[in-house]
Amino acid sequence: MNKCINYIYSIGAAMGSLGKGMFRTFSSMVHPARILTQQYPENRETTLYIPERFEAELHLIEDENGELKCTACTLCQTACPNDTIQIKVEKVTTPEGKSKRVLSEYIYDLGRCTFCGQCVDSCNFGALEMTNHFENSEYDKRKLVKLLNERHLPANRKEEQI
Amino acid sequence: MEKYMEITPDESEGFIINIGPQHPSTHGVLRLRTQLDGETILNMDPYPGYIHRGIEKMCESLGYKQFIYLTSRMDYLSAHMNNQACALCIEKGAGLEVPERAQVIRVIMAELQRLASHLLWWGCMGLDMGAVSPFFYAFREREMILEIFEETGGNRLTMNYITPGGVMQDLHPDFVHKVKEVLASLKKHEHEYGELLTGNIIFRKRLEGVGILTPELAVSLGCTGPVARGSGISCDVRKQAPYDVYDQVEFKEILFSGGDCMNRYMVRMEEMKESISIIEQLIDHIPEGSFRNKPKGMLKLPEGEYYHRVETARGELGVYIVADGSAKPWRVKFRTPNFSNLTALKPLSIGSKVGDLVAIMSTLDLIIPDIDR
Amino acid sequence: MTSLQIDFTGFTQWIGQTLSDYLSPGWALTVELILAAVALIVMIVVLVILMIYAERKIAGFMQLRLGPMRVGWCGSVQAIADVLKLLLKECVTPFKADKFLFALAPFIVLTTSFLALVPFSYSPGLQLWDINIGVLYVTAVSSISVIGVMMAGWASNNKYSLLGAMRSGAQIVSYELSVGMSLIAVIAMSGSLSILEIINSQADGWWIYKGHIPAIISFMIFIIASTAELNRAPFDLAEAEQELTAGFHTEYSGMQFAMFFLSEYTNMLIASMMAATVFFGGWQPLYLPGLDGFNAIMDYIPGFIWFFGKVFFVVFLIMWFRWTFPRIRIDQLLRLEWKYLLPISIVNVLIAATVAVFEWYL
Amino acid sequence: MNKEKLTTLLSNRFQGKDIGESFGLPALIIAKEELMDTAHLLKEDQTFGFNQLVCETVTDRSEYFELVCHLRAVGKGHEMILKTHVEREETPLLPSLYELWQAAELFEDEIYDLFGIRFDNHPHLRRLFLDEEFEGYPLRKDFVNTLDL
Repeated sequence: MNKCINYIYSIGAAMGSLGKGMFRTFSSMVHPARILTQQYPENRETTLYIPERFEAELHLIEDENGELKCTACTLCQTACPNDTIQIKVEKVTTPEGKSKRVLSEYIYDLGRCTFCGQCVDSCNFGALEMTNHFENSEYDKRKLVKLLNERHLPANRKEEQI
Repeated sequence: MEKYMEITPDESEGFIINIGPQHPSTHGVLRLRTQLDGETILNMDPYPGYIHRGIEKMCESLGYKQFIYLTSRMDYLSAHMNNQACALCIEKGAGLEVPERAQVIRVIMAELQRLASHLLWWGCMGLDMGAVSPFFYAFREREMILEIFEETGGNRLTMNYITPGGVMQDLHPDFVHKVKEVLASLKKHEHEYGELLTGNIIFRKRLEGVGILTPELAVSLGCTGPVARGSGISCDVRKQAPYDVYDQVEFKEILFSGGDCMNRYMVRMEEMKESISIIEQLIDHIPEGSFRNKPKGMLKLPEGEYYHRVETARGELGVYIVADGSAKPWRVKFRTPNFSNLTALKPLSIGSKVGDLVAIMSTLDLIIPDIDR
Repeated sequence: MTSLQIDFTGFTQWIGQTLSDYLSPGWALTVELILAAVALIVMIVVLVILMIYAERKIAGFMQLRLGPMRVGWCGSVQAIADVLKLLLKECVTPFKADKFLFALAPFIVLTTSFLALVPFSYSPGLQLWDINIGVLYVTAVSSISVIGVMMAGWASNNKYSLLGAMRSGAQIVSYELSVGMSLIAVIAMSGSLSILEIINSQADGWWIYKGHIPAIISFMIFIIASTAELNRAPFDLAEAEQELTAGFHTEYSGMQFAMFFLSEYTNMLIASMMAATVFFGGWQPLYLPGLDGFNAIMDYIPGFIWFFGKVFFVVFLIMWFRWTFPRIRIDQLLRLEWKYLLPISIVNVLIAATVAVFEWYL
Repeated sequence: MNKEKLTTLLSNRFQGKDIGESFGLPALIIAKEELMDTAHLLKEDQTFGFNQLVCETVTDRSEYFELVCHLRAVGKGHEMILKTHVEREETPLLPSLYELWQAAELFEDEIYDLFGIRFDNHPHLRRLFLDEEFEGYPLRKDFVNTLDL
C-alpha cells in the first residue's frame, strides 16, 4: 500500500515540478516588458549604451593647439605584445638648428590588436586613448591597417602624399 | 591518416564514432573518439589540441607585463582570475606591494567573474540537457555583470584588467551602485533557476547517480574546483592559501559528498550564493587610496622559480614561472584546472550512455582553450 | 442548434454536381480528387508556415527575446523567406550514401503525413473521406513514417544518422501503444471509430468534460505519447542536437530537409487535430449548461474557427513543452513508456469501459 | 604539516640528499633511476602520503631537461616539488608516473608532445596537441619556428 502511495505521490511531485517550469516560461511569455534583447542596428541612436571606457580603436590625442601629443618615443611599440603598432620616426632640423625626432607615421594594425590597453598604459605623455568607435569591420583586412596621424603628417610627408 | 584510424582488436567489436571536434556539446573543439555498443560507451579517448596556440611558448618571448593578456585567452570565462594568478606570481617574484584598494577590487572582480562564469555554465548546462530557454535567463544577470566589466575595465570577455601592482584603471563611479543592482537581481530571480532546472524532474533524473566520481579517483586524477568538491574533497584555494583579501571575508567552502553530476551541479549553484555573500561583505568597504603601484621601468624578476595558485571558476590555476633575471621569463607553465578535469572524463563516461556523456561533460564544465592553451 | 453553423455540404455537393454534369463519372472523380489534394496541400502549407512563425515567436517570448523581427512586420514573412531559401539551396547527397533510398526517404515521410490528414472533419460538411474506422486509419498510417526515418538514417551512411534513426524507431514503436490506448478510452465511451460520429457524439459536451476522469487521464497520456511520437522535445532523442548533432536528417539539405521539416510540423498538426477531434469536440462549439445567451453567441462562431482554435491550443501546448523542458535520456524514455504510461493507460481503458457501460457521464 | 616540518622530515628520510627550495616549496632532486622508488615511497609512506600529482612538467635548462613534479597530500595539506634531471638528447626516456597518479597520463602526453621525452609504461603515449607529423618539439629552447604566419 505504501508503495502504491509513493508511486502516485512521485507522479504528482513530478507533474508539479514540470508545472512550475511551465508556469515560469508562460509568465515570461505574457510579460513582454522582461525582454532582454536589443534591436541593435535600429537602436544605434537611441538605447544603445557603450561605456566611455570601452576599448575599440586606438586614437592619438591632440593637444589644445591641434598638434599631436605623441613624441614618437616608441614606448607603446615596445609595450605592445602583438606588434600592432609601428612607429616611423624621422629627424628634422628645427629653425634653431637642433635636430629633433618627429613622428612620421603611426601605423596601427587593428586586425592584430587584442585591446589589452597596454599601449595606453605605457604612454608617459597621455598621447593615446581607446575610442568607442567599435563598428570597424571591413571586407578587406588591409583596410584594417590604419595610419593614425593622417591629419598630422609632417610637412615633407604631406607633399609626398599629394 | 592511418595513425588516427587504427583499430585495435578489442575495438573491432564496437561502433567507433568521433564526437567532435565540431560538435554542439563539446563547447569548443574537443574530439572524443568514442567506442559505442548501441547507446553504451565502451571506451572513450579525448583528443584535444584543436585550439592549441602555444601560450607557454609565446610567454617566453614576451615581457612580464605583456604576457598577462594571453592568460585571459586560456579560460576565457575566468579571465580576471587568470590575470590575477599571473599578477600575484609576478608580484611575489618582483616584491611588488599591492595597495589595499586594489586587493579588494581584485576580489570583487574575481567573484563577479565567478558569478558570470557559473551563470553561463548554468545556461549551457540547460542547453546540453536539451532545454533551450534557461540559457537566456542566465544571460540576464551575466549581461549586467559584463556591463560592469565593460564600464570599469573597457572590455567584456578578455579584460586584462588586473596587472602586476594593482589594477589597470580605477573603479567606475557607478560601480558600487551597479554591483548592488546585480546582486539584487540575482536574489530576486534565484527561484527561477530552481523552477527551470534544479527542481525539474527530468533534469534531476538525468543527473542523479550519473558519472560518479569517487573521492580517491578525484584525488588521483588531480581534479580540483567544483568537480572535486562535488566528491567531498576540500580543495578551495581561497580557504587553503588565501590570497589578496580572501582571509578577511567569511564564506563557506561548499562540499557535497555524492560525487555524481547532481552534486557537482549543486556545488556550483551554492557557490554562486557564497560569491554573492563575499561581494556583499566587501562592496561597502572598498578602501580609499591608490589603486595601483605602478612598477617603474621594465619589470624584471630576479633569477629563481616562482609559483602561485588561485581558485578560478573551474578549479585551481597554478602559475609556475622560471626566471633567469632578464626581462623575459625563461619558462612559464600554467597548471590549468580544465586540463586535469579532462582526465576525469574517460573514467566517468565508460559504461554510461551517450546522453550521459553530455551531462558529464557539462558538469565537468570543460573550457577547451584552457585545456589546449 | 447546428443550423446556424456554416455548412459546407451544399458547397461540396455543388462542386460534385457541376463536375459530373460536364464530365464522365470517372473523370469527375479524378478532378475532384485533384482539387481536394491541392486544397489540402495549400491548407497544410499555410498552416505550417503559420505554425513556424508562431513557434519562433512563442519561443522568443518564452526566452525573454523578441523572435524574428527583420523580414516583414515583426518578422511575419520570415517563414516564407526561409522556405524560399531552402527551395534555392542545393540538395547534397553524401558520396557513399545509398542514393535511391536517400532520395526516397523524405517522400515517404511526407506522403504518410499527408495520408493521415484524409479522414479529418474540418468543419460541418468539410471532410475528404468519411471512413468508419477513421481513428484507426490515422494511427495506422502515421506509424508508417518510421520507415522513412529509418531509411533516411540508414541511407545517409552517417553514424549519427543511424543512431538517431534507431532511437526514433524504438521510440515510435513503443509510444504507438500509449497513443492507441489513450484513444481507445474515448472510443469506448463514444462507441465509434468514425471521426464524424465521434464529433457528433460530443454535441452535448466535449469528451474531456463529459468523460471526466478517464478522459482527462487519457488526454494527458495522449499529449505525452504523441509528443514522443512526434520526436519533439522533451522527447527529441532522434535529433538530439547536443548528442547527435541533427540525428537522422544530419546529411539532408535544401528541399529534402524542408520535406522532413514540413512532415514534422504536419505530424504535429495531425496529433493536435486528433486531440481536438477526440477530446475537444472537433468543430462543436463550447456550450455551458443553463446559459442560453452564451450558447447562442457560441453558435455564431463558424465551425472551422472552433476546430482550428482547438488545434492551435494543442499545438501551443506541444510548443510550450518544447521550450520549457530538458531532454529525457533514451533508457528513461523507454522506462517512462513501459513502466508508467502503458500500465496507466491500460487501467484507464478499464475505467473508461466501466464508465461507458454504466453511462456515468457528466 | 607546514613547510619547515616537511623539510626536516624529508631530510631525515632522504639522507645525503639536498632538500632545497623551488617554487617556494621544499624540493627534492634525485637521479632519474631513483625516480620510481622515491615516488612510490612518497605516495605510500603514511607520514608523507602525497596522493595527488598537481602538475608534472619539464623545464629546458639548456644543458639538460629538468622534470618537475608538484606533489600534494590532499587532506594533510602539504606539498613538495620532486625534480629529476635527464640528459639532453633526441628522445630521452623516463619512467611514467601513471601507475601512481592517474593524472600523469595527460601531463606526460603533453611533455612528450612539446619536449619529446618518452615515458616508459605509459598506457597510451601520443602527441596530445600537435599533429602526428609535426617536426620538432616546440618548447625546447633550440626549436626553430619554420611556420610562417
